[in-house]
Amino acid sequence: MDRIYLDNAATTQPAPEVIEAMLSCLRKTYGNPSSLHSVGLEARGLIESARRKMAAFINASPDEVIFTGSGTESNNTVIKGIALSLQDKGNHIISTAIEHHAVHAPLSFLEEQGFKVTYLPNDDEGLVDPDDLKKAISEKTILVSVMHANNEIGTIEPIRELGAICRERGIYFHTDAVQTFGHLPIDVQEMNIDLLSASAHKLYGPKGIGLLYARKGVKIKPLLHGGDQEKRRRASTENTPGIAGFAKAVELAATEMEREALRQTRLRDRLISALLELVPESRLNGHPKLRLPNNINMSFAYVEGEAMLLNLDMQGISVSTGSACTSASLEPSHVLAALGLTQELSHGSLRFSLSRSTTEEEIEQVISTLTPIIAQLRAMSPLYRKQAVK
Amino acid sequence: MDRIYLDNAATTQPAPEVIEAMLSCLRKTYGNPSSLHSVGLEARGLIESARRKMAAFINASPDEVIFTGSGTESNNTVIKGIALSLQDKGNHIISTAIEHHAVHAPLSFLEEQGFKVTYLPNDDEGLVDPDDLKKAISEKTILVSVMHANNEIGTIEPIRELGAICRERGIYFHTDAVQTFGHLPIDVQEMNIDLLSASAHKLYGPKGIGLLYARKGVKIKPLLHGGDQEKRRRASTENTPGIAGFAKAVELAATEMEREALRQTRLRDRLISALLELVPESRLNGHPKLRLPNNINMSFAYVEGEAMLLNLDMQGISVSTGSACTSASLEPSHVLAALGLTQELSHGSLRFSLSRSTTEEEIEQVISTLTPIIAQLRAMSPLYRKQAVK
Amino acid sequence: MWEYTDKVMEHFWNPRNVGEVENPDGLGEVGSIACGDALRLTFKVDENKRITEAKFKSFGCASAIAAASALTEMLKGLTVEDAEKITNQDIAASLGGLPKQKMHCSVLGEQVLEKAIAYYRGNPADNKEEMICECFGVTELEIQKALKENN
Ligand SMILES: Cc1ncc(COP(=O)(O)O)c(C=O)c1O
Ligand SMILES: Cc1ncc(COP(=O)(O)O)c(C=O)c1O
Ligand code: FES
Ligand code: FES
Repeated sequence: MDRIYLDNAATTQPAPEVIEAMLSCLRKTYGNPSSLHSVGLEARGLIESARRKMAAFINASPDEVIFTGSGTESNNTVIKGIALSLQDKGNHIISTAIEHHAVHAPLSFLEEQGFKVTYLPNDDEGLVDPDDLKKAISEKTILVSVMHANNEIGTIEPIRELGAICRERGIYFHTDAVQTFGHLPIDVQEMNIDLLSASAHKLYGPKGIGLLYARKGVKIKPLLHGGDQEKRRRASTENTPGIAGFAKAVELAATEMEREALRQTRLRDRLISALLELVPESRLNGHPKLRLPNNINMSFAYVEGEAMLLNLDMQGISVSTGSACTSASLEPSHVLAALGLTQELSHGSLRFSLSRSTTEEEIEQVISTLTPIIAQLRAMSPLYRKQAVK
Repeated sequence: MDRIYLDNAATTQPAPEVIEAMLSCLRKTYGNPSSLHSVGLEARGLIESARRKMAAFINASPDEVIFTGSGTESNNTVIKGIALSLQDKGNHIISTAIEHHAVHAPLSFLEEQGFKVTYLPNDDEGLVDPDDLKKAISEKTILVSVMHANNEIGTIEPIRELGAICRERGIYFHTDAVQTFGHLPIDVQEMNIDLLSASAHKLYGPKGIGLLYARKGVKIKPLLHGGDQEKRRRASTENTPGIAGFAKAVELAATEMEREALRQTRLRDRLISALLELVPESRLNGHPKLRLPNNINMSFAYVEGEAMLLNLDMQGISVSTGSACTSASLEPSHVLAALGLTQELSHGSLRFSLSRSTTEEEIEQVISTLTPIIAQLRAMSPLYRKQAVK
Repeated sequence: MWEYTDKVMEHFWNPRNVGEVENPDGLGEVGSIACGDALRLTFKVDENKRITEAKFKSFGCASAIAAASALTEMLKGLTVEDAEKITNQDIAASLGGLPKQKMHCSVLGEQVLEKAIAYYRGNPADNKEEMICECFGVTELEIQKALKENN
């Protein structure tokens, strides 16, 4: 049996076309894009054509697209770069409780340096309220950063409204679109986005290449200082094979994104309703509708995430969990906590994230494999017994 | 005729074995190394085995090896990370006049923030004097950064002596080894190195992957804040294919480095002596002996670098120049200036950098191609004519 | 992420002695709110004060399950006095070691054993029934102590 890979929110398998594009670049377009000779010019050409593709994909202009080394680097560049360039204007940043660590960690770093951060709350399905943003904005606010969709629970935030509020107040608006880029349509003009982060490996592209969109005129200091690459906004010899792969991934997304969103939504909803029906005391985490097409996050009371994960893995199914036991810090998911889940339910959570290759058969296989695993683990759980006798 | 690529100091063509290793990783080891299931564990295994290889190669322990996104990122991490973690101890950093922009630019950034930087001078062959370092050290010195070998002129600095001075004074010593890693033997213990930067694409590895060696106990704040990767010293989903390619490049280097250094030194010296002999008013820049095996940097009076470069390119030979005309900033090379070269000679400089695939025939081809080009350009040069009638 | 030994995984896949001993002589429960795991141990003792039967229930990760499973195997045939000497390091060692961050899962085993023995000796007050809601599990200090001992 082939492995059923349902951890695509963590990372995807590069598409064959992406690998092909990288291979061709590694073999033929090996020059340094800063070199003046024809080998260098070819590499330069590859990058600029990729940049145009990226720009068109989100309705930006090529000048506004900066290639980085990861989604994390894009987020760090925005958060620290804006803080540094606008510190004379103010020291207040607004974000949310459910951002990825790649936003929270640089924000904590800034807090150590004396910046103030307001973390907007969310409702129990993970939605941020634009009215809360309005209230949080002060004279000193220099940046608002709200993710497009959450990586754990899949909830899609009202970016356009949030962006409009910032635009009106003249405050830069950043969105971490790492989970949506290539999966949901993005139009930076229409959605009032000033800064946006993306990472190729979440859309069947290679790892180690990210994108930062920065609207023309946005003042931002670079994070990597050095050579003149990326118009001095990001030094380092450009990762041409990575860029070639990223561009190919975007090309694929442009043609199949819409179709895939519909298809995966159907599979997603089938998995959710089957598990809710078959497993007593289970619940869906996140919003039922305003949700990434490929994200299912559920909690199963009385069982522990890691135990379910390893049992599924044994049977050839890869998923992830919000359980503390699986994180290096042993802290339970801050996102599930922000939904108001008890520690116990948060410990019993699993995330299934689908891909362009996920099939109906695979979904059925997951349903029939997971149900007995949960029953068996519950039989072993001291919590379940108590609950049962109550 | 095949193209003769002599710009390997800018970047190298990935070795076929490197491409193979990346390909296999892209196809099979696609998991996120932080994932707990077996797809993730496989990726984790790949990274840790690569890390052990890197560590063994420079006589470090695996824990001391951090993967980054580029040589530039490694340098930025060291310079800003040490500054941040030791700012209470002092605000003085020592470096040299001939470092790469990836060292100078973060240093300038720190100078804007109030740090003081001393740039050690060098002799007219590019060598830094350890006595100058001794004199420059003060109570407030927290970091010394001197490159292992210079990327333009190839001069190899006395790292072991410089490191010993720092070790004795209890000051962290960093070396930018981007040009030497995989080309010259490096032993971080014996050479008294606390921190070291390298970049895979300079040794037939892929672009977009770098290495930072940080001796155990060295206090350094991360540049990329986010997830728990690289023991919290560098957040971002790991670039597994890049790491796989880098590891393969190091494996190759370990077997062929010594042999190649001898072979390329022979080719290098042939090219130097032939051009010195055949082209009047030409000179070698940098040290004649303490020099990268693959680096030739020469100035040809009365002609302009870009013109030579384009003529060579036309005839299938890729080289680079220190000429202002070829840099985005139009500033002449700061390295050639630091050797005391006149602007004019600096404008007439070319750099040839050899590789494992460079052949004797290619070198002869360069000699016979370049000589008439220079003659022809000189015939066109107002400076030359003047000189001639004098 | 974790490097589990084969022994850990073997116990995880085939946990021994899952369940509860009827009319137990020893009974203990611990729960660590910090990482959400809970463990219940019951055992039976014969006239020679030898443990004849030990069973566990666990809500926890693979290490927690494996540690509990290994503990129940170790207990069988021991006198209560000997059982008392078992430390979390003994449990971890019997599994061929645990990842550093997971050592506390074996601490749970040591803790639950202490409680079960206390119960056996007539101090059932040590066992509050409402675990999880009342955090009387492994403290940070104990975990740190265990980590130090294991370095
Ligand atoms: C929402 C979100 N932001 C940022 C990141 C970081 O991206 P990368 O690991 O490519 O740096 C991720 C994924 O890891 C993510 O899901
Ligand atoms: C000496 C030196 N340091 C740093 C770098 C920067 O490396 P990268 O372009 O991989 O960031 C280079 C090459 O570009 C170099 O030659
Ligand atoms: S039970 Fe939580 S880490 Fe072991
Ligand atoms: S002569 Fe044109 S830039 Fe120097």
